[in-house]
Amino acid sequence: MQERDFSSLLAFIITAGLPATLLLTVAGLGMGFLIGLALALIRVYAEDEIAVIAQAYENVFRGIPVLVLMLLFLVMTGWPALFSAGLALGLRSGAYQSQIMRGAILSVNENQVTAAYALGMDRMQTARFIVLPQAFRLALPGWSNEYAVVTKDTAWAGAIGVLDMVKSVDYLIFENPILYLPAILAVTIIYFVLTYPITRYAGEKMTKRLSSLGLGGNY
Amino acid sequence: MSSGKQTLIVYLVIGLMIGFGLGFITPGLIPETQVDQVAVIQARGTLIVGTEAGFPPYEMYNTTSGEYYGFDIDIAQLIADDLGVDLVIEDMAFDTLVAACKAGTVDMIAAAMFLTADRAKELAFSVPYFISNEVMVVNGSNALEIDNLADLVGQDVGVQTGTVEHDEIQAEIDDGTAIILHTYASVAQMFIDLNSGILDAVYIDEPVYDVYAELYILRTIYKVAAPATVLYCRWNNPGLLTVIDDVITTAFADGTMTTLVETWFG
Amino acid sequence: MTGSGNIHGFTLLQYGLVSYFDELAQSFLITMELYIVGLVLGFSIGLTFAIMRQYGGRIFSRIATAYIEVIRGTPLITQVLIIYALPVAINMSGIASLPLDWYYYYLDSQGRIAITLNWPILSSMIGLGINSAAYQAEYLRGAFASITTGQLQAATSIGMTRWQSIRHVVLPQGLRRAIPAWSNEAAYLPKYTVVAIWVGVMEFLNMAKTVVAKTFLSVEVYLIVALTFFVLITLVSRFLEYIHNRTKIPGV
Amino acid sequence: MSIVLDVREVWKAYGNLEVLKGVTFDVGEKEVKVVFGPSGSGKSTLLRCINMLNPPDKGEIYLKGKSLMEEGVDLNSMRSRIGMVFQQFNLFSHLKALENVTIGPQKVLGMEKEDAINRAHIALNQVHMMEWIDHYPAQLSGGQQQRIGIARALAMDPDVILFDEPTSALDPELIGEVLQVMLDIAQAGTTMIVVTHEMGFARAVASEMFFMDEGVIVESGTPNHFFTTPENERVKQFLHRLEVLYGGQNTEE
Repeated sequence: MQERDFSSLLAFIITAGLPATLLLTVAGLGMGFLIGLALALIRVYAEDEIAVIAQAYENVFRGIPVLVLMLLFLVMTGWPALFSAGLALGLRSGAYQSQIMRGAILSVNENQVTAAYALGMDRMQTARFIVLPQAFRLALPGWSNEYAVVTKDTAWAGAIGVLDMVKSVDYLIFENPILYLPAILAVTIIYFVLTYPITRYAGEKMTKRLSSLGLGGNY
Repeated sequence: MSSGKQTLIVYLVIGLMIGFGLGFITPGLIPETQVDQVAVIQARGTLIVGTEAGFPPYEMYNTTSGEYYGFDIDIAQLIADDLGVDLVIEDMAFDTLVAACKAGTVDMIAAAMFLTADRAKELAFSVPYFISNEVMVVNGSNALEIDNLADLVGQDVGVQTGTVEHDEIQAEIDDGTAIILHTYASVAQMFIDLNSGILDAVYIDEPVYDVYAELYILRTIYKVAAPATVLYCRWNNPGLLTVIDDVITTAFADGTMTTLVETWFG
Repeated sequence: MTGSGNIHGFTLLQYGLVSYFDELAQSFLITMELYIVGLVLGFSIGLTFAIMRQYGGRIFSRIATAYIEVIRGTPLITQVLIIYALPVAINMSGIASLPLDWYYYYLDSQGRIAITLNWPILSSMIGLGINSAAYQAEYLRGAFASITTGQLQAATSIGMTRWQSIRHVVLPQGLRRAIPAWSNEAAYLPKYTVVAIWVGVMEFLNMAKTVVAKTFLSVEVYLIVALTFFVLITLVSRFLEYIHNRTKIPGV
Repeated sequence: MSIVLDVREVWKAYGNLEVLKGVTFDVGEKEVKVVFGPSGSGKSTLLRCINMLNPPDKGEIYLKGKSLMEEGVDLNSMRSRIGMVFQQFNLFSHLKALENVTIGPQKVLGMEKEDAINRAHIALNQVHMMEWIDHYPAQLSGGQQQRIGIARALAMDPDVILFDEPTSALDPELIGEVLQVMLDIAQAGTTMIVVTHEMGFARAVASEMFFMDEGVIVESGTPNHFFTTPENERVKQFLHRLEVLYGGQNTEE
């Protein structure tokens, strides 16, 4: 048994739990980006019949609790819990990022596309050089929000056995039950430190910068 | 959006749901072949063992060294040594262990898991390596006394999800006894809740109670012999099961098991 | 996938998942209870903070902003755990001894106790409520902000006090405008009720886990849970859309 | 003088609304054609039909003898030979001024980066915008943006440049700098079709003017013809209204 003070408690949560939290965030966001981008392009550019499939994907993954997804993948795939959790976060984030990207693509001004066509660009070139570069910038505030959502949702992974920050509290309280509340508070504070600066930066600075570029809000 | 398109979406969504469900179930339709799991494990160089590491003294996590330790861990280590591979512990919720072993996430379960007919239908089981009791635990100050589980009417009872204790209480409820069941993933949290008065009683393995009795002032009010504790692995790899059984039998024969029991339960 | 050579797809009938219908239905009621109370609580708190942030002046606006940012920046799970653990910590520290094993119940058709409220359920409801409140507050504030200052000036010009103009001019227009964004939050809140599993509440997913622990039909049961949530959320979403279309006012 | 652009009987309708009802004209090399007329007369639609942004319903359009309406024509490469300057500038907001000009030569014409930059520098010099090449569109005034828009068209070295009311979205004090640039490039021998109400500009450089109304060319002729002896009653009225709006300078001389 080991008695712990608050600083050693914090140190344990960070060393034992934070790596999985960060890893899942990166994996979920990265995978979600690829899926989201593909789905958004399908929804904007593909035929209606195919776009409907992308929409169905979004509806399904937005309508199921992320913990249920994690449990499903855990019992279906035979992968370690960390992979199952990452898969669930990634597939689900893809559904949300698709909406963010689609909104951004649709809010690129029609004039920009006209000008690109007038220069002689084809659809692919217009999408690649004009629409997507602007859409990525327009999507930044939405992404910063999604970053916070994914970061917070990694906490569900503790329930299927991933040693994240919430799960690390379980290990601590066996030896030090009195630290139950302080440990949860510490985890909460770490999450806040992870999410708030980025959403705030993106939410305010980025929106200002975008409008100084004549992107977003003006049209 | 036209109503035709809406209908299409609905069908697609349902199709997707069923589709990704069936996609994973279908492998079950293919006749299973025997797998030489021992060769797989030795080629991989690791024996992956599933457990729920909040269950002292069977399995615990050392928050200083970052290692898993405990009675079951030592036994798993014996098996890994016999196979000549490293031991890897996968810690997960107790109620997901059987599914995880069936799905192939882990090679073996060592989680103070009792032998039951339901589990034996799903997974192959080793020879018993330990026998313990199930106890109903209350706070030292609680005057509650019971003769059987039916006397728990109106009591808040905590169990770990998926344990035999959980089954027993649920069966008692199904029989019409008004027990208020709380299920926990974490035993540590369960004892905190017992201590703070959210729970009236906790139903758990006796060795675990012995550990927590050093932390809190507790009292047992009911005790019943538990089924044998066994290790589980998948049915289709007799080779691995033979190794597990051999290691346990040898450990009993050469006194290793006695030492281990004394170390962890003495 | 068992030794007896079951074909997995047929185990659903063989084990008789149907016999767990009662338990699952009862736990689904808890899920709905968590959802509805969480939503209503979230709306009341959210509306208060939205008004505070938009019209509360320097101090109240700061307080509201801090509340919204902190709640939105931290996971629902730890929020619920903190609320749950507060009286637990008080009891453990020995300062006081709060009674935490109270409960409300009714007897179901088999005469079994069906819990409707106890501390784990209540703390989950409060957690869901204060969490949802932060998101609802942002949607409501966005709607309030979109009401032109001209509307407020007009209200002031006919002699309304600040509170009167908020009550009679901003709220009626703002609430209506907030419906589409608010519906989104309202429709997806059921997903988050599974947080109650962390404090041992026998809600839908927890009961499903209990069924899995008995039958080991993990894939089938979790698929049913997934489908149930999906259908529930789709229905709520459709319902709110329908309400919105029925209550449209031209030009608002 | 060779014909650069030949427009034959072009018709265009949006739903039931007939916007162009058989428009025919041609543009020779180094010619400047000015199109004017009341709003809704189909001027902008005509330009968008010419570079096939909104393909005509029927009719023929030939660019240096090659039909744009034929099946299987590579529209993108044809469009790259027709420059376009927009009323709202339509600069790419995420690109700096220089990149706005180089992106066409680089991505559409497939030029090397250095070559594209060289070409862009020449075009930007022509519009007197070299000092501003590192600025984003949002950091530039409307007049400056439109000059970049002109440079973007010039850098493609097109056969003809279409101007769609290039000054009508500008504040009055910014119109002059854009018109000056347009005069310069017209005098340098650029083939242009200009939709505008700037009669001073038309009188200075137009080789021919068209008055459009209700989807047809009502009257055509030299600037001199329009400012001295317009025939059609509607033309007279329209020119009179412009005179009231912008002062008498249009009919001087």
